[in-house]
Amino acid sequence: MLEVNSLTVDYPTRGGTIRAVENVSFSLGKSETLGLAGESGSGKSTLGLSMIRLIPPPGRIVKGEIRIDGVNIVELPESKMRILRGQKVAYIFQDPMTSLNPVKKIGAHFVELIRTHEPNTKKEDALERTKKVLGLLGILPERMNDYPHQFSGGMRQRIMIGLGITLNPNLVIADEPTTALDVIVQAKILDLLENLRRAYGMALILISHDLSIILERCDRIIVLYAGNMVEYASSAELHKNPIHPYTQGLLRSIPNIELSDQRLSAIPGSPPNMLNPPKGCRFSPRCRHAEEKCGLMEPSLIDVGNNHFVKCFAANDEGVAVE
Amino acid sequence: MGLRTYIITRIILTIPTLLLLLTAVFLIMRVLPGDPVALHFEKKATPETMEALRHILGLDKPLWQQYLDYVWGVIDIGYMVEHGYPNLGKSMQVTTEDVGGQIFSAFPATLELAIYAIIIAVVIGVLLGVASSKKYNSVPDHIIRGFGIITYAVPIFFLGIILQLIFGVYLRWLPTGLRIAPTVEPPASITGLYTIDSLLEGNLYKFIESVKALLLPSFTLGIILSGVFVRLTRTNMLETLRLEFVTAARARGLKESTVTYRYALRNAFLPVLTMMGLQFALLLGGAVLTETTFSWPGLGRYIVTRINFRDYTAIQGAVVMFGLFVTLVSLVVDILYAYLDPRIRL
Amino acid sequence: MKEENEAKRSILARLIPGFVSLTKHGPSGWMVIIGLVIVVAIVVMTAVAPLVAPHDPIESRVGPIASPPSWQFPMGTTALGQDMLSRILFGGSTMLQVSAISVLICFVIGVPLGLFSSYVGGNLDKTFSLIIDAVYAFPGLVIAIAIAAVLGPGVVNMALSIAVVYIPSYFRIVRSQVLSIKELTYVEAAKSIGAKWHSILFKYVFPNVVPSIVTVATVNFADAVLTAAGLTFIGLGVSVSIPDWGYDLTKGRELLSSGGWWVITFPGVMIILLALGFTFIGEGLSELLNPKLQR
Amino acid sequence: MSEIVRVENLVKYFPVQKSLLEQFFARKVDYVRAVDHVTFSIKKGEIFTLAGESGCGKTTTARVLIRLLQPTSGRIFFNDQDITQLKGEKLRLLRRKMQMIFQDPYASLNPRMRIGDSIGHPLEIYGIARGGEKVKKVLEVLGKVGLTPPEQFINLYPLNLSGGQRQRVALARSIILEPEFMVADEPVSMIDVSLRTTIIELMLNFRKELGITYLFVTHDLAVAKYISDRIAIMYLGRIIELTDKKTLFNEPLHPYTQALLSAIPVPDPERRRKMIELKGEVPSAIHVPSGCRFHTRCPYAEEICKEREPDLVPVTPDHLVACHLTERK
Repeated sequence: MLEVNSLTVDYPTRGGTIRAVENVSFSLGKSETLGLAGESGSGKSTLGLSMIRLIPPPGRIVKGEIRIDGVNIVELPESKMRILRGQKVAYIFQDPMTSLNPVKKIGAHFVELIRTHEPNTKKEDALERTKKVLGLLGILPERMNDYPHQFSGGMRQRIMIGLGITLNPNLVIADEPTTALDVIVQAKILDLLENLRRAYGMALILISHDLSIILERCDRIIVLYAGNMVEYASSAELHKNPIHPYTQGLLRSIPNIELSDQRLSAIPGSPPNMLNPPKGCRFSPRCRHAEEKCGLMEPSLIDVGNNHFVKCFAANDEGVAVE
Repeated sequence: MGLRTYIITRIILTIPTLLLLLTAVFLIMRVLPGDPVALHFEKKATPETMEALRHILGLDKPLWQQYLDYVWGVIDIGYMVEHGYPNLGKSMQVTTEDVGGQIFSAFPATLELAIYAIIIAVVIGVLLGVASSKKYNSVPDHIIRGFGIITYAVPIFFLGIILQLIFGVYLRWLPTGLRIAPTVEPPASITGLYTIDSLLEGNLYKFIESVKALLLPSFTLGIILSGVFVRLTRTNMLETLRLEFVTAARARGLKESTVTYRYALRNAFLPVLTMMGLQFALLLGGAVLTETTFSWPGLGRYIVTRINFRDYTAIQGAVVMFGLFVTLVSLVVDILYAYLDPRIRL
Repeated sequence: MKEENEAKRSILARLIPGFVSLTKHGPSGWMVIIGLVIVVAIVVMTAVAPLVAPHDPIESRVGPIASPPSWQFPMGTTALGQDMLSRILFGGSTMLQVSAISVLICFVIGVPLGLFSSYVGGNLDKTFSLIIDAVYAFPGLVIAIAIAAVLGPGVVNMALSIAVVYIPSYFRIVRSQVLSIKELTYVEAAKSIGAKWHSILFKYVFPNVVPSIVTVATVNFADAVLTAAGLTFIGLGVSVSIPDWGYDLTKGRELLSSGGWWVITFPGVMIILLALGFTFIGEGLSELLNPKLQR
Repeated sequence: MSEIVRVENLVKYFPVQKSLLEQFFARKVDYVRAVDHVTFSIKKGEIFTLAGESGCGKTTTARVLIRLLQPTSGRIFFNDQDITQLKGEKLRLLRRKMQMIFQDPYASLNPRMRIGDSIGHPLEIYGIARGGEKVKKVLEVLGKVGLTPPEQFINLYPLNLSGGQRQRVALARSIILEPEFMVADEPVSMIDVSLRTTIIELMLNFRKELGITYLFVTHDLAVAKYISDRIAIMYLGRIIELTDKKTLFNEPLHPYTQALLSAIPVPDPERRRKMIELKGEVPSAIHVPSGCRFHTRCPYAEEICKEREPDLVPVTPDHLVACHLTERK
C-alpha cells in the first residue's frame, strides 16, 4: 500500500544544506502499524511530512520515490496531490492546541473537509456525517457549534483524529500525537487511534521520540538517527535483540516502571550537527564500539535475518567508503 | 461575557479616555503657551485690545474654570441639539463665529477623504501583503517589501505634488484640488459626503465630478498608508502561515485558496484590524498634509489656515475633533474585533 | 579610565564582527547595511558642505532665477536665484538635528519611564499606561502641529513636538518587553540565585530590551525626518534663513506650474533617501530580531 | 534522619487575570486554586518527588516552597526556621542555601550573558569570589557537570549550546554555591531521551558529594520511580497519596494513583497493561468539585465522597492517602 524507496530530503539553509532524511526505504501493508522513533534532528517529522508532500519550504525531496497504492506521489502534480491528502492519507499533528482554525466552529471544519473532497455532498448530509464521527470520538454532537478554544487539549486531539478518519483514508500518520498531553489522556488517545484503525482497516505510522509508546503500539519500528535508518525490525525483535549501538543505548536510557532495579545509562556526546554531520557512520562519534573503519566508511542497511535490518559494521561488513 | 455586554462596557470605558484627551489638549493649548492671546497678536496689540479679546473668549477666568467651561462645552448635549454642533468656543480671529460650526462644516470633507483612503490602503496593503508572504524571500516578495518601505519614506505631500504634476498639469486628466469643480454646484448636503449625496440626489454627473476630485487625494493618502498595511499583513501572514493549523488544513487536502484566505488571512487579519485603529490616527495626520496639498476644504486644511492666523481657539477645537474621531474609530474597531474573534467572547 | 577604555574597545570589537556578520543574514542584513551607508553618507555630506559647496546656499541671485539644471548649476537654481546644489548639500542639517534631538529626548524620557513603570507595576503603571496610550492613539502629526504652533519655530521646539509624539512608542515597547521578560525563566532563575533587583533589571532584563529600543529609535528617526518636513510644509518650519530640504520642497510648488520640476525633485529625493536609510535599518533589524520568524 | 524542609497547610491561590473590561463588570474575583492545603516534609539527603499531571499544582508548590512565589497561607520551614514571611536581605541570604533548576534549558539562561558570567554570577552576588578566583571556581564546576574542556565553554553564549549542555550549565550555576537543598522542576523533560540519564546521574552525584537534598518535580512517573526516595502524587492542588517509591508502585491505594500508573506506557511489546478508565477530564482548578475533588472521575465514588473532603491520613506510618474508601478499611 505504501512503498518508500531511497527517499532523500534536503533543507537548504544559509549555513549550508541539511540532509534531513537520507536514503530511507520501507513499505507498509494494509492495516499495519509502523513506528518512527528518533530524537530531535533525526528527521522523523520530515519523513512523515514528505509522505503527504508538505515539507516546509525550502526543504524538498531530492531523490527517491513514495508510492501510495502504486502511485509515485513525488512526481504527482499538486492538484492531484491535494486530493490525496485527507482522502487517502491523514496526518495528525503534535500540538492539538494550535492545529485547528481558532475562528472556525468544529462542525465547520468537518463540513468543509467533506465538501472539499466530495463537492456534491449536501450540507445536511455532511452535518449528519459529522455527528456520526463525533459520536465515535465520544463528543456530544451539539458541541459541533463550539469553537476550538472551548475544548481541552485531549478533546482537540480527538477532533483532529476525527477529521483524519472522516474520509476513511488508507493511511494515518500521527506525528507525536500525544507529546503535548498528559499520560492518562495519552493512553486514551492512543487507544482511540488503535480502535479506529482496527475498525476501519487503516495503516498507521506513529512518529514519536518516546520509544515506550512505539514499542507498545506498533508492529514494526524504524529507528532514525541523523536522517538515517539505523535499525528496522518488528517491535518484539527490536526489544529482545537490538543490534545497533544507538538502539541499544536508547533502550538503556528509558526507565521502565515494571522493573524494580533498573540501571539507566546515557549515550555519551551530543546530537550531531546536521550542517556538518559526522563522516561514515553518523553515530560513530558517540558509539562505544566505534572503530577506525566507522569514520571512513558508511555501513549499509542489511537484513540480518528475520526481517531485521541494521546499518552497522557490528552486524555486517558491507559498506561504502566515503571520501 | 456576551457580545452586547462587551460593547456596552467598551463604550463606558471610552468616557475616561475622552476626558483624558480633553485634558491633554487643554494642557497643550492653554497651559503650555502661557498666554495664547499674546501669542495671537504676536505682541502687536495694546493691552486693552488683548484684555477685551480675553474677556470675550473667557480667558480671563481662572484656569480651572476655563477648564470646566471647556469640558462642559464639549459634552453639553443641549447646545449640540440646538446648534447641530458642540460648543467649542468662539474663534479668536472672528470672535462672532463658533469654532464648532466651522469644524462641523469642514469635517465631512475629511471624513470622505479618510474613508476612501483607508479603503484603498487596506485593499492594496492586504492584497500585496498576502502575495508577498506567499512568495516569502523571492523576487516578488522583495519588490513588495521595497514598495512598503518606500511608501513609508516618501513625504506624503511630495507624492501629492508629483501626482498633481503628472495627472493634473501634464496629462490634464484630473483636477488638482477642491472637492468638486468650481463650475459645478455641490450636491445638497445630506451626509456631507459628495459621492453619496450626489447619488442620493440621483445626479450621476455630480457623482463623477466628485469622484474625479477625490481620486488624486485619496490615492495619495491611500498609497502612503498602504505601505504600513503591506508590512503588517506580510508579517502577520508569515507568522500565521507557520502555525500548525495551516499545515493541518493543507494536510486535509483543502484548496490552497481556502488555506490562504479562510485560514491564514482570516487569523492574520485580526492583529491587522487592531492596528487599524492606530493606523487611522496616522491617516488623519496624513490627511492634514494631503488636504493642504490638494486645497481640500477639510479639517486639516482648516487647522493649517488657522495656524497662519494664530487662532488658538480654532486650533484647539480642531485638535479635539481629530481626537474624538480617532476615539470613535478605535471603539468601532474594537467592537468589530470582538465580533470577528470568537475567543474574545467568553 | 582604564575600564572605560576597555568598555569602548569591547564595544568596537563587538561592532565590527557584528557588521560583517550582517552580510550573512540575507536581505534583512543587507538592508541594515544599505540603510547605514545612506545615513552615514548624508551625515558626512552635510558635515563637509561648507568645504565643498560651490556657492553660499542662502545668497540669492548667484545665478539666473529659476534656471533648469546646467553645467554651472547642476541642480538648477531657485526662484530667488540660489544655487540648488549648495542648498541640497547644506539642507540636511535641520532635519538631522531635529531627528537626533527628538530621538535623544525620547530616549532620555521614554526609556526610563517605561522601565520604571513596568518594573514597579501596580496602579502607578496602570495610570501611566492609560495616559501614554491615549497620547499614542492620537494623530501624531496633529499633536506635533498643535505643539509646534504653540511653541513657535526653532530646531529644539520642533524636536520637542516630535518627541512628545514618540515618547509613547518607547514607553510602550520598553514596558511590554520588560513585562514579558520579567516573566521569563531566566529572570526567575536570577531571583532564585538571590540577585538584587537592580542587578536583575540591568543585567538580565535591560540588555534584552535594547534591540527593540534600537528598532523603535530607527523608526523614530525616519518619522522625525518626515514630520519635520511636514511641519515645514504647513508653515511651521524652522527659519527662512537656514537652507532646508523641507523648505525648498514647499517653496518649489510655486514653480511647478511653469514646469520647474527640479526645485521639488532634488530636495524631495533627499528627504526620501534620508527617511529610507533609517527605515531600511529599522525594517532590517526588526526582521532580524523577530523571534517568531527565526527558525 | 532529620527533616530539612516542612510545609504546613500551604495554600496558593491566583486571582484569575481579567481584562480591564471584565474587571469592570465582574462581581467577585475568581481564584485558581493552584495549591490547596498541602502538608509534607522532606528529610535531609533524600530525593522527594512531587508528581502529577499538568495543572495539579506541583510546580507552584515547589516555587512557593523556595519563596519565588508568596504563599496565600500556610507555613514553610527550612531547617526548622519559619521562612514564610522572610523578606529582603534575609530572604536573599537564604537563597544561597536553596537553589532551583528549571524545566526549559532554552529559557533559563540569560541569552546575553556568557556561560562563565551566568555561572559565576551567584559568587559575585554573595561576594564569595571575584576575578581570577571566580573564573577558577567556574572552571571547576564546569568540569563537574561534564562540560569539558571547561575553558572552551566559559566564553560561549547559550545560543551556541544544545539543550542538554544548557541544562548542565543551569545545574552548574545552582551547585556553585553548594546549596543544601535544590528544587529540580522537570529538569529532563525537554532534553533528548538519550541525554536525560546524564542529568539525572549528575544530580545523584551531587547528592553523594555535596549532600544536596532534592525536591524533584515531574509528570513522568517512570523517571520519578528511577530517581526518588519518596513520592507525593498531586491532583488539583492537593496531595492525594504520599509514600516511598516501592510502596507507591507496588501497592498504590488511591484510585487516581492506580489509574495514573496504569496509563504509563511500558517499553515492552509483550506486556500490554490493562488501563483503568477514568471518566471525563481533570476539572478546572477555578471550580473545584465539592467533597473529594476526584469524585467526579472516580470509579468507586460514593455519596460521602461528594460531601466531605478526605484528609491525607496514614494507612501505615509511611503511607499517607486521602481517600474515604481506604480510610474505612
